[in-house]
Amino acid sequence: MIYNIPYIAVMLLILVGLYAVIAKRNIIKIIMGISIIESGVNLFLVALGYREGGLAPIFTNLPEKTQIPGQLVLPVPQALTLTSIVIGVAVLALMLALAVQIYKHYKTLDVRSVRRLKE
Amino acid sequence: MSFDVISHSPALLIAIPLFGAFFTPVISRLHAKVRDGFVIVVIALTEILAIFLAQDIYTNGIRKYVFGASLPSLTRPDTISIPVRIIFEVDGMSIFMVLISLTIALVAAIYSTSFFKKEDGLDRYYTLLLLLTVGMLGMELTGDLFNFFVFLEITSISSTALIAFWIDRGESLEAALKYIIISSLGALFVLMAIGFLYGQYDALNIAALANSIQFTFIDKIALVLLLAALAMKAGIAPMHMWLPDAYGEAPPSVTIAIVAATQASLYAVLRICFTLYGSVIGMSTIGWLLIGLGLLTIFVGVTMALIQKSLTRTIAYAAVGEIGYMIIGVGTALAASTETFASVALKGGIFHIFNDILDIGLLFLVAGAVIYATNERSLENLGGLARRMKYTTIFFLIGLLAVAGMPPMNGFASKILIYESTYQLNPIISIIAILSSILLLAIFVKIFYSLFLGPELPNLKDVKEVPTGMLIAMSILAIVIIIIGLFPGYFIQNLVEPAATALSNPSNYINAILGGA
Amino acid sequence: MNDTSKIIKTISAIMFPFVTIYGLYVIMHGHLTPGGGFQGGAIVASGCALLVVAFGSEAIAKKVKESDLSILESVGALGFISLAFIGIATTFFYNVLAGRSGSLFGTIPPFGSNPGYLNSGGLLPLMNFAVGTKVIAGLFAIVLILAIATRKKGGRT
Amino acid sequence: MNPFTPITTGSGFWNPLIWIIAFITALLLVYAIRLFGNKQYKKGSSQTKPFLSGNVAENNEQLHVKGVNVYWGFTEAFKGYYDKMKRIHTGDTRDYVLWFLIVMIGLFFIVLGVL
Repeated sequence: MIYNIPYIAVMLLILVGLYAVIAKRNIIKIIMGISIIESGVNLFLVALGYREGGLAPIFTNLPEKTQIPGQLVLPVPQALTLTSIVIGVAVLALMLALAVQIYKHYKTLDVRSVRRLKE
Repeated sequence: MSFDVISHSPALLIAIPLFGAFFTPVISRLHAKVRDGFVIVVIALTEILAIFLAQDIYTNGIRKYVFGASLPSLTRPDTISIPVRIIFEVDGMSIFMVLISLTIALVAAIYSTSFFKKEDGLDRYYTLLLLLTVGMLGMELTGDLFNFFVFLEITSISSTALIAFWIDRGESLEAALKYIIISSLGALFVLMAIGFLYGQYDALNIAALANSIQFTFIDKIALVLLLAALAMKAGIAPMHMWLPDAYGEAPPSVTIAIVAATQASLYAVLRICFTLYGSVIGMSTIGWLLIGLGLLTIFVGVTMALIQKSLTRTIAYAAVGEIGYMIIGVGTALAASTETFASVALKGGIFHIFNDILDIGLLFLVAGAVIYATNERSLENLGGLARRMKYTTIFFLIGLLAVAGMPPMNGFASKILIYESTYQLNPIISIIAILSSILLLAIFVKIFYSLFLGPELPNLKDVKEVPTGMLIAMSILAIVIIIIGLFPGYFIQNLVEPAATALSNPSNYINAILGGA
Repeated sequence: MNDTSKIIKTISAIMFPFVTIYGLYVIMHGHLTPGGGFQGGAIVASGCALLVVAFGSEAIAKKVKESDLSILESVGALGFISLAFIGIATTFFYNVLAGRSGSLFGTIPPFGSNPGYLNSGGLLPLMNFAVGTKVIAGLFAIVLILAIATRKKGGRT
Repeated sequence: MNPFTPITTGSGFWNPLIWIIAFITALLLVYAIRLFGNKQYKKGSSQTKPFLSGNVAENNEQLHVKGVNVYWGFTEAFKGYYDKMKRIHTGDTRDYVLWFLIVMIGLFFIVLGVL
């Protein structure tokens, strides 16, 4: 049961993020919602690779007599997470830059007012 | 040491545009003309490489490429049971999409050289255009799910920046923000699905996953996440709303590249339905689901196109409708997997991917020419342009006939395959498709009338024909449209048939990776 | 306009070299310990962000041109792709340096727990340098542009 | 290989060449019929002036029907449908996300329930 707690946290993070994206009006808060969802997905990936009592898969200064790879956690999900974090930084910077520019043009960050394009 | 270009070409297809993308800011210090020529040369070189690779694949079968291995085809070193490293796997369907994307990217680059004159920041524009090309090609070439996610994000980031290129227009920024929010959300769900699949089968390779997929409860969840997110990226109703915004507000030279990126998402839907979940039995339900969504897409897209006031938004809604045709073609193939008309429907759907991007792309380029010449995109203020812009009018007429599926243009050739095969599955599908096509014709006749016919308007007295670069780009698409329209059988046999065969035989795709080194 | 206090300016100026060195350490040891080009680059760029906050974006923008940063970014990316191209005779991204004893970064470390051999990894440390260059330039440019864009008339940063 | 291969669809075929021949024949036929036309028709007389329900147009621009008004009758007839569609297309980013989630939940119900 205790090993399910990360997955419950993943679920909660994604729901909180979705709530922020759907219910909040401020563009910055919507962007924060996207970021929270991304953290949830990243946590999900890391939790997938965990193994009970596992060590970090780094050979430098690993304790002696470690069973390799039996005692190490899976490195692949961690690599995936790192890649996804890097992508997340790029997306976040882009979204914030757009928010700044939108504020210049619309004089507001309220998403209900940022809808010249409709129908 | 002999250097075999063909065996390295899957990697070079990515590497050359990527190198070009980052070399563009450096080379643009010389002169703007040098930079434009450099970008065109880079894309043309990649296209030539893709054509050679296509010939090789049609004769020798699937080509795979393992990054960083001691042999390009070494998918499973030693005795490891699952493939390691990032693997590119190119079959008939992938190379079909690659050829489409590169043709469109080439046209977009040629068009851009004369479309932009006054704007600054063009170095970054070309960098992003090349990056967008890399993203599309990567999505189509890769045989690895996580790698697919990375290229998906590259595509959406670069297309967002390109949509917001006219930064002094508030509408462009708004469209870009909407696009990045919805597409990054979709991409996160794709990543989650990849996590589900990885947790189950310890593999990220599409072939390895397809080989061991059991269709458990978790696999179904992953299927739903992947389908919903990628269908949204492909612009299927009712998740199409970002698409008219993005297509309508981006510079038209970018729009056609983004249409190609949308097609790449559609390719991913096909790859997931046919290859990844290809061995699962109950896919006919998914087929009916796709047919339903496709009909909704056609109907919503075409009816909404009728009431638009902006030229680019009208074409964008028509593009939404056109996506529906591919989806019903593919859905029919899934729903009637054993019938003889399933392969006809699949061929029609795949063929329509190519035809749609040519037709819609030509219309967007014409819209760009109108914007360039008049600085106006509202249908309210346009009229009588045929007196000033002869060639543009002719190109619009060709695009109009093609997109509405009028014989003898290419749109008809693929639509007749879709009509006749869906009619055998259920006549109602076919009837709705034909009626929507007629409505599409009505819409574009309206645009043609209000844009090009009628008396000369006082605010458009000093309009001139657009420069040669734009005319060349438009004429490339127009010529291809007419050639495909006149010789559809030739193109179906040589391009579409291998793609359809590759999709309907997932075991070939799996065996190429798993069947020995 | 800039109204941060003298304490903030002085402490930031003292901290900046340490942050930079730590970032470079993370880049350097990317093939041995957690971290690498992106993480180390992000640390260095956060040091640059510290300067932007302390001294104001105007003062920094006078010293560092955004176009220079984008050129540096391109150079980093080009370096990465060129390193990948080195192995094209075998495969793209093939690690030609690894396993050649005597060459740069050529040592093969023993399997299992070890104290960490810096002179190993083949092309990977070089790729980390390239990525680090790109990330430093890219993130610094992002911070600088956002700081300039959000600057109000009369206010700071 | 013969580039003039027709497409076969299982229940029919499509060959553009036949269509072009038929089209040219039809054009010739139309031209022939046109030759039987009324000889009294003259250009430049009031026969060729546009008819605007008896109103007199002051200048050429007023004759132009704007693109948005061309299908006025059609949109008026389907007013109920179009009002609904306009209400759905709000242009609000959050609604885009909501539609995405609705479709995803719908797919969950169908795929997990039926398959």
